[in-house]
Amino acid sequence: MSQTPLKTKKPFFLRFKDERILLILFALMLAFPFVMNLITGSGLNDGITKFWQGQLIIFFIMAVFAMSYDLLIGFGGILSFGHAASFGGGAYTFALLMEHWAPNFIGKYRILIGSLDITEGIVLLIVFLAVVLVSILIGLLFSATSIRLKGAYFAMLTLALGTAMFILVKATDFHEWTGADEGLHGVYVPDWINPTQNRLTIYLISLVFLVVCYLVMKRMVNSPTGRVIIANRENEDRMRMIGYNPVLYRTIAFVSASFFAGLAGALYSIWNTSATPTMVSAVTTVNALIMTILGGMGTLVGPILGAAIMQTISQFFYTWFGARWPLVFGVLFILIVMFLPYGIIGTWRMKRNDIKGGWQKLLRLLSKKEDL
Amino acid sequence: MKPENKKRLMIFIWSLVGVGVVAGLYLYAGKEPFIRTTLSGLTLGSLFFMVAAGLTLIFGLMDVLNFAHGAMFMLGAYMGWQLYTNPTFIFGMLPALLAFSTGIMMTSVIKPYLIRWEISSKWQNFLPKAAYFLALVIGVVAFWGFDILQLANTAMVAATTTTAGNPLAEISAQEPFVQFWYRPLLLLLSGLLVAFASSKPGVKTEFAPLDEMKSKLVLPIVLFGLTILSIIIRESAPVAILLMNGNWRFVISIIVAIAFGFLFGAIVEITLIRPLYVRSFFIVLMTLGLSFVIQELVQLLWDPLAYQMVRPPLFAQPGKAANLMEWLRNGSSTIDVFGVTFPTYRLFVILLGVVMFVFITLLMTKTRLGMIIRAGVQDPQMVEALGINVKRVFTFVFALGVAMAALGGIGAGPFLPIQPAMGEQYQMQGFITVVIGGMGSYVGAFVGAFLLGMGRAFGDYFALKLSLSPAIAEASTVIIMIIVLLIRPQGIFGKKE
Amino acid sequence: MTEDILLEARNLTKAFGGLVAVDDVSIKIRKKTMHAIIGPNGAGKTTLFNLLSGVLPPTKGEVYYKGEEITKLPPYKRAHLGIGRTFQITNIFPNLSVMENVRLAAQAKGKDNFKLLRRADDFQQYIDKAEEIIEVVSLKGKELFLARDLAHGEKRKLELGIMLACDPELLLFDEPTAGMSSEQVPELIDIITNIVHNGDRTAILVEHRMDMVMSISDIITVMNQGRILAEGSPGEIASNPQVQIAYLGDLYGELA
Amino acid sequence: MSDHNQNDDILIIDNIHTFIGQFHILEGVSVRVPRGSITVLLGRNGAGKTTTLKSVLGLTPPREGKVIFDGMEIQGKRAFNVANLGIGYVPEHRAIFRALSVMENLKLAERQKGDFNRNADFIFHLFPDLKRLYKLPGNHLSGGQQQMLAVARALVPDNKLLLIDEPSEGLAPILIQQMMDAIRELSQKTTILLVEQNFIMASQLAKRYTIIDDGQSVHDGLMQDLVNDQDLIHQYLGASIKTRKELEKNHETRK
Repeated sequence: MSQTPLKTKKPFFLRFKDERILLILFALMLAFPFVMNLITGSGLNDGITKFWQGQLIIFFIMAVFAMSYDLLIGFGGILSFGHAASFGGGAYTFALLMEHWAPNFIGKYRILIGSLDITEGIVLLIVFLAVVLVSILIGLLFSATSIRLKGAYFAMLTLALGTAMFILVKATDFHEWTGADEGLHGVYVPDWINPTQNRLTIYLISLVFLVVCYLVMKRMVNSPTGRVIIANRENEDRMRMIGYNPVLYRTIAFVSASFFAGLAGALYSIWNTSATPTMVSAVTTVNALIMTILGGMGTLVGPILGAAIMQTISQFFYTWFGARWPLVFGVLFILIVMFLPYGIIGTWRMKRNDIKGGWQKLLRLLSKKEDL
Repeated sequence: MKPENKKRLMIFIWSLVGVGVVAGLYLYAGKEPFIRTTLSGLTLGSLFFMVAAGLTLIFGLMDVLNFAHGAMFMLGAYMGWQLYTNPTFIFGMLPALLAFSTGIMMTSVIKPYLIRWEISSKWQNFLPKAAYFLALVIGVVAFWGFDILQLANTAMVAATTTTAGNPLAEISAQEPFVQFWYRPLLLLLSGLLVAFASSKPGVKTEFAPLDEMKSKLVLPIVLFGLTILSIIIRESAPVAILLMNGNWRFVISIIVAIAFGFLFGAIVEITLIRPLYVRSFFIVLMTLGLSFVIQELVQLLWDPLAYQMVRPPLFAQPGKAANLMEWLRNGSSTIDVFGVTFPTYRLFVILLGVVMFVFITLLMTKTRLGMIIRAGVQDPQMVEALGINVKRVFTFVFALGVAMAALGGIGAGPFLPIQPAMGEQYQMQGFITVVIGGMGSYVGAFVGAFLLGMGRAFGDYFALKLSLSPAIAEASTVIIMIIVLLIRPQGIFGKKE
Repeated sequence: MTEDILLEARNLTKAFGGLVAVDDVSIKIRKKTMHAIIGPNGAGKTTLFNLLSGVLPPTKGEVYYKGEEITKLPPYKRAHLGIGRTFQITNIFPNLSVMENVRLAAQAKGKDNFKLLRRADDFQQYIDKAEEIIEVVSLKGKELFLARDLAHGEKRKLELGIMLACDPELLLFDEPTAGMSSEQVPELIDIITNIVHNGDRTAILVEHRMDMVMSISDIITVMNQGRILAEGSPGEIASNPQVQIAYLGDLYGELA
Repeated sequence: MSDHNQNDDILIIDNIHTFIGQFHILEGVSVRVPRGSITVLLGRNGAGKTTTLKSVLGLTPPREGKVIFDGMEIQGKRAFNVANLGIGYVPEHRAIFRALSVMENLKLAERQKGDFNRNADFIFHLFPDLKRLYKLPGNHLSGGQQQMLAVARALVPDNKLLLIDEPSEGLAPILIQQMMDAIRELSQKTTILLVEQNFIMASQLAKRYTIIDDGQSVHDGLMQDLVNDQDLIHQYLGASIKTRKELEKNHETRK
């Protein structure tokens, strides 16, 4: 999966050509609630339309989380079992601030521009800044451990650090703050983005969030820095000899992955107005891992597809196989690991040249330019 | 000689620190709490070791992080518990399993003849695939209409309703022989087909000498005999076992758990792990998926409930024994250790861990197999070049590791709730143990396990005393790990790369 | 005279456990020379190389570059100073394209390594430089191949290209022709001499092909069992009986 | 190839091609090893000598070509099967098992119980040092002792053929002499295929040679012919190596 450098700079509009499928998908997703509304007749904010918006919101957010994990594992070549710490860290930062700080602040102060009350906006902004800060710190913490440790030891330490985070949020000592085992529920969220009252808003926000994150990550992967991170994955010793400091670039990979994961966590926290210990647990990391593997490591579209598959499977397998659906899913996962190790997108991309070649041959045959 | 001296100095300093910490704890906590906490630390350490031993062995030789180890620990507990409470399920499934293995074990017998078969490469490709497919179909047909869930239910019912009075109260009927007879036959056939496929008929580059046929026939014949036996005793054996003295029943449970773990490990290694050695990262993912599957399968068979296994009579009598002799005579549930009342079963768990350590040490240092394993850790290629089938050694080590996890499971059975997630926590602790001790070192795993057990126990003690949450105790193991890794990134007994 | 010296090692020693691979070696590399290090297998050439390029820390001794001590500098900082090296085992980025392999090296010394949100392809100067170098190492037309799909000889050329893109002043070649067939060697020799002489660069070369060493190097250092056995011009070395014996095997005593 | 009878060859390597990963390492190597003598593979670093030995053993199985040992095709078979046919292997860099004691290293090489006891006298006769070091762990041995152990390990079972890879590498002169004597004595008992860079050692030991260059066997014949063939030596074994006689002459004049 190499990034082939293109010498000629493409005109702006042509750049969208590569992304046309995604553009179409984006448009479809944008239109989805309205179309559903037309077809089913139920209101935008209730019934089946609302339900499916909810499903898609989870998908959008988890896709960003999975992509951020892929940034680490697929592009950076760093196997971390503690990525949920960033996701949960973002969620808890958001929930804690919104629960314990924001209502007080909003109760006491009003910030007006003219007659426009932007207090809630400012509060959200500050909270999100805090989320970003916390997730960057978590990324730094994890990358600091990678300086001394290698391979399986490093993977295990990330697992342990993740667990430490999990234990921390579960600790009863901070019950009044974090809600310990139950987590924080019914977190205060401004009305205009409240998922029960204004689902469409949060739907659109998550959709835009996904698209923006995808574009930014794609750009990052193709940026000078991103290229260095990828090369770092390939051959760290050689990078050192060329004149790059691998530790620095590993840190950048960690911090940026953590940054996106933290944002996704915070958004998830808005979506279900809660932050629970499960979001920090290893299960969440494993979910991201599974999504990435399913779709294909080292591609950004892969994790999105993986998230979509996971979301669909968890919806339909339940109705098909009952409560024991993960059994079927587990078998499926093992089969994919055994027979499609590069994931769906990865395998497809590897074969794509063959497919292309096949098509060209077919066309040649049809146009009778070649006698075969 | 300078590094030697430095090493000795370090060991001396660390022993001093260790003694200091122990003395400090003793003075701080007082005699009785200290002994009590130490004993629970030992119990935990023993459990951690039983999980970590297999993990470290597997990692050392094969570089495989087995994320399904906790699930295998749990399976061991379930199997032992099954046999102990109501073995109907185990004996009901046994003929099928044995018949299938008999078929597979015929591989080495038929292989020398099959590879000499003159067939075109097209058939060489096609025949194994067809055989595998046919084996699958026959396997499905063999189980068609076989109510496994009902069979599994028997133990569940027994666990929830039977009282000590009548162990046979819930023994339930199995499928009558007239309905059952053809199932083992079909499975034998299915196994034979797998053997046919895996011996690669007609492939000339395969190698199998024609001599030594006698020794190759032993295993299939024994297995076949066992199959017949298992069909005959299918209905009577559960009754016999349930009427047995509880202590002996427990011993048999342990043996069954070990045997099951070994067999299961071997099957997993051969079918799932072996094809992935070239892409080792995917083994981690595969074992993750496997742990998923195992847990769900167990929940399917025995519902997502927690069961309490009855303690064997040797540990069940209420009352406190003053010394070991009295305990063995009366079967008391608790015993007096330096003035502290301590459950006897926990003492047994500690003993189990130590016995296991002794066993591994003997295996590794005194036997040829141990030699092969130690050599294989360094250079499997060279071991192969000496004429040793390294693949088979890998299978054996994996199976042994899983068997040890299963032994840990059944050992923990009588004092932990038996539930699908029971392995998860121990797997995590097992990983930490292995990392602390140094991956691949069983001595490290032993030391690390007891260090962690102590850390955990004293963490609990301090959490209680200082009225902190139990989370502090949970975190203590992680903290110990971080400290150890900061000082020695390769673990206590690990070797620098 | 001292300005003439580009790299200097003083009393370098490296021990692995009990084995002393490099034993108290002092060597001076003069500017704009092709300095070859030869010696039988296990003489410590590659270890010396690793000490000079910073891959391994020495047990004892110092390394000076342009008069400044660099003994403790990590390899990536040495690379910034202008020390580049190739590896005995082909050591490239297998899953990246040829272009990307070279482009990354060209980018290393630039100031754009931390631009996260710009397209790498927008930095034309690195692409231009990479193309230029690809031409020099005669890999033109293979820019978009994945590095792992190249033939062995081409991989060695790519390896040279990567090093060259770092714009080094001192080049360390570790057996550049290892594993190449005889027909391919002359081309590679041309490339190497071209790189060194046209760019006014200095080079240290470890090589087994004596004919190649004799024809292209200015100074030859012979190592045996971790020590320097002899140093001098190709002519001197060729007529040095000690060297002959070292190369043929140390059975001197028996012959006498 | 007419100078000896084909049926006398214990090992015939016939045009093998071996890949390691993407690398095409051997591009047609053919070697004949006549029974009961020493054959040496010559060639410069990275020419494919070690890979040839590994391909015989099945550690890097060849993709094309045939390997015939004692009349049986063995290409594609697993290494342990090949070894059990009676091939001993002494790898380069003395790959002894450092975690095992000298005794364990030797015992591990047993193919049948009692192999070691049967051959112990001969082994300790060749390498008396090992008897003294019997209980020491492998990582406490010096380089030369490790090399002796590596050779000794191949002598534990009764092998029909020994593959020995660079026994003189990194050894002090006195040890090289000792190793040479040992190998010469060994050749009385079994056939040996040797890889050796030390030309003098090779020329004194071997009866036949095969030169491998760039993954191809380019030349073979009797050692005594090669010693007198300046051009060939020059072409394949690196530059201005002079023959032993000239060296001796040089030495005389310096005296």
